[in-house]
Amino acid sequence: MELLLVLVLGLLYAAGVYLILRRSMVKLLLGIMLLGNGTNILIFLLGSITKGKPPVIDSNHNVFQDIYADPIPQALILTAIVISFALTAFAIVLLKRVYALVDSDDLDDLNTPEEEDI
Amino acid sequence: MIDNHILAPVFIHLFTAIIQLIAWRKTVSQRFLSVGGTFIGLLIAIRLFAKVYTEGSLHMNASNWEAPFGIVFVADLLSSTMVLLTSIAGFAVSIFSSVGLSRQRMLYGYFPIFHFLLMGLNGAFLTGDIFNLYVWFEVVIISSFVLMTLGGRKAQLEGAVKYMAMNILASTFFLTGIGILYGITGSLNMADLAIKIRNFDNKALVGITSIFFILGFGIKSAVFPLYYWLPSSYHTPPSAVAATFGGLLTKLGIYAILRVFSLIFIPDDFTRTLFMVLAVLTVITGAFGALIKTNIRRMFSYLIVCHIGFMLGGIAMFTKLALMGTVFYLIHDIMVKTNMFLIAGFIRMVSGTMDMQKLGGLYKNYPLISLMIALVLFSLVGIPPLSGFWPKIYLFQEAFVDKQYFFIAALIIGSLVTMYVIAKMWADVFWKDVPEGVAIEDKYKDLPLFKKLLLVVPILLLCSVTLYIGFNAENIIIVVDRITNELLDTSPYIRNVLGDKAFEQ
Amino acid sequence: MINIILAILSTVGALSILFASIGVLRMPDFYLRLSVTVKASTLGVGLLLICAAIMFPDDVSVTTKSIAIIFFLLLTAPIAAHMIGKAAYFIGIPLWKGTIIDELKGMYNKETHCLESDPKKADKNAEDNIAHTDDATD
Amino acid sequence: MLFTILLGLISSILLIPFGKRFKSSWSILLPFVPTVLFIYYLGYIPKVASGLTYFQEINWVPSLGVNFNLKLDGLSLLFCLLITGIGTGIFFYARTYLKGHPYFDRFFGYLYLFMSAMLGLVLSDNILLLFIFWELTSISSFFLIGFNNDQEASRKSAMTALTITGMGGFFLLAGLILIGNVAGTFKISELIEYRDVILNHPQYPLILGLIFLGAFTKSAQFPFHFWLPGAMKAPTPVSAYLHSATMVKAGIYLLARFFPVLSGTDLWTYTLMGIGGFTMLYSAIHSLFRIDLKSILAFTTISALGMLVFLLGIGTKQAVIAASVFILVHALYKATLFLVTGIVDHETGTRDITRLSGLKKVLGPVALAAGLAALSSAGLPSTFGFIGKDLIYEATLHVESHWILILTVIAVATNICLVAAGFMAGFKPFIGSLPQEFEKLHLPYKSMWIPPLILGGLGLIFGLFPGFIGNYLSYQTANSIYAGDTEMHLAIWHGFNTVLILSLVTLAAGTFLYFINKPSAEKVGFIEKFEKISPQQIFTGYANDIVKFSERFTNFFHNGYLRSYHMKIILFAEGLLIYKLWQSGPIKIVFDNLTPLTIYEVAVVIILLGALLIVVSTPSRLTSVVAMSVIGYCICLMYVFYSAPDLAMTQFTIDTLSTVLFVLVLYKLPSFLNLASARERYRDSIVALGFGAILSIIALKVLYEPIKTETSDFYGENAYILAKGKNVVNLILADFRGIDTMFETVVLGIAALGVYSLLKLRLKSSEKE
Amino acid sequence: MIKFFLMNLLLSFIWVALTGSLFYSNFIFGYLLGFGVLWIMNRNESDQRYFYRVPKIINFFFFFLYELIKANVQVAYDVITPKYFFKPGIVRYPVNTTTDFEINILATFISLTPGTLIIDISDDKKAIYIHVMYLKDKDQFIKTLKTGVERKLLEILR
Amino acid sequence: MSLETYFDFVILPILTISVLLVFIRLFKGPSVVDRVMALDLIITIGIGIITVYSIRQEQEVLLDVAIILALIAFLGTIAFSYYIEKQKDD
Amino acid sequence: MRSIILQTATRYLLPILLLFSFFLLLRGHYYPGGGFVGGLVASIAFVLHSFANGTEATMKILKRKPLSLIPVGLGISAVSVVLPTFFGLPPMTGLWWEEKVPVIGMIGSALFFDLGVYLVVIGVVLTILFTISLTKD
Ligand code: NA
Ligand code: NA
Repeated sequence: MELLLVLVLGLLYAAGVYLILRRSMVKLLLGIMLLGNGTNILIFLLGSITKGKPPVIDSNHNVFQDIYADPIPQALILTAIVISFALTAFAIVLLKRVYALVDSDDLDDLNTPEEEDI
Repeated sequence: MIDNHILAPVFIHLFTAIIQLIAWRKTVSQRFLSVGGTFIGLLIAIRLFAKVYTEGSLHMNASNWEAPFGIVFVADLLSSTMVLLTSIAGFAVSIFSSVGLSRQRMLYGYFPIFHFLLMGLNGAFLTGDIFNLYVWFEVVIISSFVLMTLGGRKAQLEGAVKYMAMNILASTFFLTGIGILYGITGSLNMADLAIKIRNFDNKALVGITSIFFILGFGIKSAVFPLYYWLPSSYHTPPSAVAATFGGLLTKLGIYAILRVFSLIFIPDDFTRTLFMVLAVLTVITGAFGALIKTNIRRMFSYLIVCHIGFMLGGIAMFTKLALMGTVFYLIHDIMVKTNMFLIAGFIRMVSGTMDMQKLGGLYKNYPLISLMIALVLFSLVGIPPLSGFWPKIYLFQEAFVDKQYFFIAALIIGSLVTMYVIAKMWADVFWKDVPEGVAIEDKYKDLPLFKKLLLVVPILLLCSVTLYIGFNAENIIIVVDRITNELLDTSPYIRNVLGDKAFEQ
Repeated sequence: MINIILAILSTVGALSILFASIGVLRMPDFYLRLSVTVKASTLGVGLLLICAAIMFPDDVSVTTKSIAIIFFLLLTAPIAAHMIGKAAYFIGIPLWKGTIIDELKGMYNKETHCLESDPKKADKNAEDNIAHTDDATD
Repeated sequence: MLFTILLGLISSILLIPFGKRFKSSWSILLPFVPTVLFIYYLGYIPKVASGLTYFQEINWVPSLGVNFNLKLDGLSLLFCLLITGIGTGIFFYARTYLKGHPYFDRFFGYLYLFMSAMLGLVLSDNILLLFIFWELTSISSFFLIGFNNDQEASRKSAMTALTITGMGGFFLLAGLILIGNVAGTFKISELIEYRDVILNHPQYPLILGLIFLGAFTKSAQFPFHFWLPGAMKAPTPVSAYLHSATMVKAGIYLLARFFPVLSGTDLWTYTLMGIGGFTMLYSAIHSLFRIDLKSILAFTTISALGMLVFLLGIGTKQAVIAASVFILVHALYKATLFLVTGIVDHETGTRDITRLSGLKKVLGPVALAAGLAALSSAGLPSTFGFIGKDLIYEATLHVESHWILILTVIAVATNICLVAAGFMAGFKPFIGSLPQEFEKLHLPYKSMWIPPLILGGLGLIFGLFPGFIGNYLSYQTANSIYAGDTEMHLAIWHGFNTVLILSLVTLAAGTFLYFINKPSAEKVGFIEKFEKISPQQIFTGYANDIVKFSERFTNFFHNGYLRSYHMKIILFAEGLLIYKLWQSGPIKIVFDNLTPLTIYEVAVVIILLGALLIVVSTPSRLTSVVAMSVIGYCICLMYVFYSAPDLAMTQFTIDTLSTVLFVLVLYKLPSFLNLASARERYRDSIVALGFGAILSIIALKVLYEPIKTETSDFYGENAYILAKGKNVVNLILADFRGIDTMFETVVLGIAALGVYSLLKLRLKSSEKE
Repeated sequence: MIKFFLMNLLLSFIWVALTGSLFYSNFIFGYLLGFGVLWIMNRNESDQRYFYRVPKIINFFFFFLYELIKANVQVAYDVITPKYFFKPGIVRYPVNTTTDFEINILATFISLTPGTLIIDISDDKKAIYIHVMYLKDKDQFIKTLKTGVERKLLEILR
Repeated sequence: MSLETYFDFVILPILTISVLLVFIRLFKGPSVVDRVMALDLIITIGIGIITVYSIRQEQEVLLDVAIILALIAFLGTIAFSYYIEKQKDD
Repeated sequence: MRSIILQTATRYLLPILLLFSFFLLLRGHYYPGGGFVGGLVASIAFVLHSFANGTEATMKILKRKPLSLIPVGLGISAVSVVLPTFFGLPPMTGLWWEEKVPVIGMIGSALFFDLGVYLVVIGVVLTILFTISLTKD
């Protein structure tokens, strides 16, 4: 399964990169989200994956009786997910504002002329 | 040594921001809170610095879990110096903002977010945990996004989109690096990582990991060819915001490089060569850019890039003298760049534009302020004996020893262009009369004296700090010398965090 | 004994999901596909959940959770189907050419999104969504 | 000694608050400072003449070796006297010259600053301290040249001067630091001990080159000379003070200072001789074509500076003697001529020598001063200039090589031109008939004409009593430069010898040249034709090319297109990573360590990849959002399979919310346009897949490494016992790494504030800040 | 009616407490036991709705399950055979429900019943538009629905 | 054949195939509503898969995820339909 | 545009979801859940309500701007983080009540911390979504 995840993360990164190379701001956003997902999978995979053993101690015991999945990558990813949600939300709204201003999601329409006094 | 109050510089801003949020839309109280908060923050930072200076490095195990299991915060001299500088800059910008910023922006949360930004910076400087550093980076990034877009004019949005996209990319690289680092060591504590990476046999993999940090921090500190976000965006937000950005954000990247590459990835030949090549190109890029810009802030933006190259060059050589140059430059740069953008704001205030072609007559109308500004500008150029001069001596010295002739050339070109553009700016903005047909809207003139002071005092404050750095270089060098020792010999840092057990294995 | 019950329940559940899936793939128009999904999936997943409840008889929480999930599915699935079906009709997703009657035709006020109940008030000029020429799937 | 430097600085600073007062009655106090200083340094003459050297040391930045190491020897003393002595004259002169000028106070502020900087420069015994003052002179000169800052020409000249001298300054800094590095000390007096080390060091040529660049730019040597005529835009006192007597000689001072350390090699000799020789001849000839008085003086100044460089290049005892005397000679007559020019300009309103004549009738004492200076410059016997010229010929004739003839010819030719030019500036405006327009002129206030008269008169007095100046001043100056006894004996009469013949020939030929050379606007036009190939044009051309190139370079990299930035960043990343991967050896996989594959996992992966394909290829935005949800959902399922229920929950809820958000915003937007050509998309996908592949390979490499679970083991063991919880992930979030969570919520909060302000805040277009 | 239901619940909790085993089977057994007891005790009360309703709910549950399975089989057959047997259509189904809750429950169950799907409810809540898969005759369909799901459901609800 | 193997080799594969079939519909479209519907169904089937998986791994904790899915998955569908309908206006 | 079915269903779903979110919040220390997911589910409940009844109606239920939840939540978390420093302990150290409380289990500063997170998440999500849907562009 690790090999499949390796493939998945590679393709997530690839798709993310492909999308951030586009002109559309929506695609840019999607690309950023995909890159985030790719990173999460990478952390998840490299922190070593364990099947069917959540890091939750059995209700009848005080310590783990069995092997369990590494909880740290999970906590890290959780934080990363929440942070990227914050960024994504803000970015989406930024997109909305941009669209309201230039009436397009083409990033090239957003460029301000150099001479303009800002 | 343990000190549970290390995070005070963080919490002061957190609580200030929270109280300001509660006082939502009450701009007067927010202003007072902000100036008060940054002032207390400054006192706290001074206390922290003094304590670290006299008693040595401090650390704090958050949640009371011993390192490497909890998040550890470390205040060594580098951290506490950065916190101190941030606090000074923060205090100045806070005062400036209270008059220099439109009320509309204050109504929509400028001050709380400004404090969140300062909080994030202080946190980033103090943390001893690599993932926690990522969190602080994100705090900084998101607050800077918001500050960047605050106002929502088209140019701002353009800047913000680019700023955002590339900074998120930087975070992606950074986080990927952290993931890999965790994958090969199973640790996140930087001191612990230092040991584990040293004992890790597959050096090639360590090298690969370090690339991600180079990319992440490289984007953050606007190094060629990763710098694009900076000149795309720094000219767009209000000057008070740009001042915080210009003074502190790229320097956070430099700090991170210093920290991570002194502690975890000790630069090998490849990394050093890479840094050097990038440093030279960064200086050149910044210099070329600054040469052709007529908008003051666009020009400043490129100067930031240019001078980042100086600092990176010092890191590239990674010797005592070179690092002293970098650290000294870092200290100087934070104060001066912050002030530069405040000055830009002042110029906008008195003339309504930032375009050098439309500006003029400042020296005639405001001679004393102009002379004060001149001092700042000269400090930036590094006119001896002002602050920018001293670090260059170290950089030149080490570059000759290391035979880095390209870097020497870059130093000369960078300094020369800086001098040229600043002189040109002086000639155009201060000397020249207002061009014919340009209507000057001087908002400053009609302000009451108190408000005028609030605009000028921060510039004066930073200016005096800069002068202090320049004329009392000896004191700065003593600090810089100790910081550099910390960077070159990290075993005290590691021992501070992990205790003696760290070296038993 | 209990194993056999479990096997039967799970098989029925799984198969009804499978048929729904085939239906979703094969059905000629959107509404038919939608119709299939709601039932089959809720029935199928419901049965599987019952299996889970039976599997862990001494764990109260599993049963509770299973019941909760079934309840939520029953509650939400028709709503979701209704919402998407309504939207689809509104934007004019065509009905299969074999559709024999469309009483919804013209009942929507396209400006206000209001739905009339009385056929007399219907917009007589509105076209129905029944595809007359080709298979609507393509 | 330090106080002499500080005195000027403090006066300069005091002028900022009290400047207004000095504009009127108190202005008489202004020349007080240089006068006092001059008297102070006069007092040193006997002591220094007896061979004493004074040192002063005050620590400043000891860790860097930058301290106030001051040293007063013959060379320093000569310059100190020039600075303060001529300074006194200039201050008196300027007080009248600029009376009523609105920026009167600023002017003196800059002038004080300059004077201090110059004193500091010549007193420094520390190369970095020297450099500090060196730069200060550049800066104060920038302000002085640009003093009439409402005139564009003035600003432009200030910029040019600063650019050239600043450039030189940075080279100099590099050179000084290098020499300090090589010798291990920044003290100039200690450097001599390391002479052999430095001369034999492989970086010696570099040191020399850098220091020469500094000196040449400051002292206006070819091809950097052109800033100096431009700098004549400054008020005349400035031209007289900075650009003839003192600042431009800083470069000469530098060469003289380092003479004992660096000289004696072929590189030193031939470079200086070549550059100096060429400069002196080139600008001497140039001066003949000018009609603007200041311009003539500027070119003759350059020529004289060239002469000094030339002499230091020759480097023999005689040459050093000649140089040390000629510095003084030149300073006296050139300052005089400038001041006179200033008066002429001030009174007549023109500096065009074709329009000026017969002024001696109205400006008698001025004409006298000018005449004295011109004669000194021409080297008429019994003037100080004669002695200077004598020594120069002496020096060229005593070169121990086959260059004697060429060097002498160059020197003679230069001097001939200089004689003519000196007469043009010193005689021409005063003799002949007085045009009607100038008949009503009368002598200016005496503080203006007395200083040039004194300076001009000194040229005669020193010429008549050369022994006095020789024994008391120039002897020790030469000794300081030469770092040994130069056995100097100045006298009017050395007997009838080659030198005397040459001097007389020079004088005669120069006078002849003066009479046949009729300066005119046509001639100026003629010489201007050559400006296309002049260094200034070439420099400006290069500067323009640099600007153009900068523009292209900057716009190439920073072209405004985000996607292109991303492309560059990604390509850079790929480049680095591929290089590193290529070095790291082959990929190894241990299949036994992998978890087995199951059909549902494969299905999830297939769906995920299919959704990915939709996202990158669909033209519909909503479809891409649907596909994004699928991706998020598949990841959620994977988290379930691999024991991360908390993650799965969060991923799913957040994904749902993101979808809602996206839909909320997107429904209004138009479909994606296909904005890229097939070729671009092809190219981008290769880059993207490459990046993905790199990441995959890295992941494989990391997977090969053994797993370390020290920290997670600790968490597992202590979760319930110490942290009182059973869900370890949540414990990490709320306890072990709770700080992360705390500030992650702050991130969320900031994002919300940002959204709020972004959508609600609408600024008026006028509200910029 | 609510009173009986709460009483019944109380009895089943007491049963669970008495037996001390917290299993669903035990709870359901306690509930049924309580129902029996209450029914026997309250046979003479005027309000017997509660005692009729519980069997009706159970009855409806099985009716519905049967319908569900039956139609699922039908659809399954249709799906896996190459030829389509269905005759779909959108039918306007007039309702005489009184509250939002009733119409909602009704709609949910119609949707859950195989072969039918609510597209929308008219704004005046007098008609439901149903997409029907096997529509032989429109009136026949409406009649089946009226007497089937609608009647059984309203009986429980009212 | 034990129940475990039956789940592993019959039930889970059936569910897997189902989910793949639905995904083909999602891939094909043709309209957005088809895709939204397919997404909804995929999630529902996913609940089934999670259920069976948690039975097999004896990890009832995983059912919590299924609850969340069942509770909020339809919000996405609602959002989509809400705005698909709204989009028609503008 | 409104759907009666959705409106009616929301009337039941809102309390269920809110209850569920509390459940997730309280049990986080022992089982999957916690402040984040809890907050997300709670905010989803309100989002759902706003879909069914319009954002204005939901704002009425909430009485105050969701934005004001952010400082409250942040304040609660931040205080629970800083509190230990007043007992000479490092920030974020878990402080616990001696006795167990029924239903919830051990009560400690971590619970307050989670509560703060919960409130912030609700505030954030609702601020974002409601601001968007209430802004006409
Ligand atoms: Na469904
Ligand atoms: Na049905």
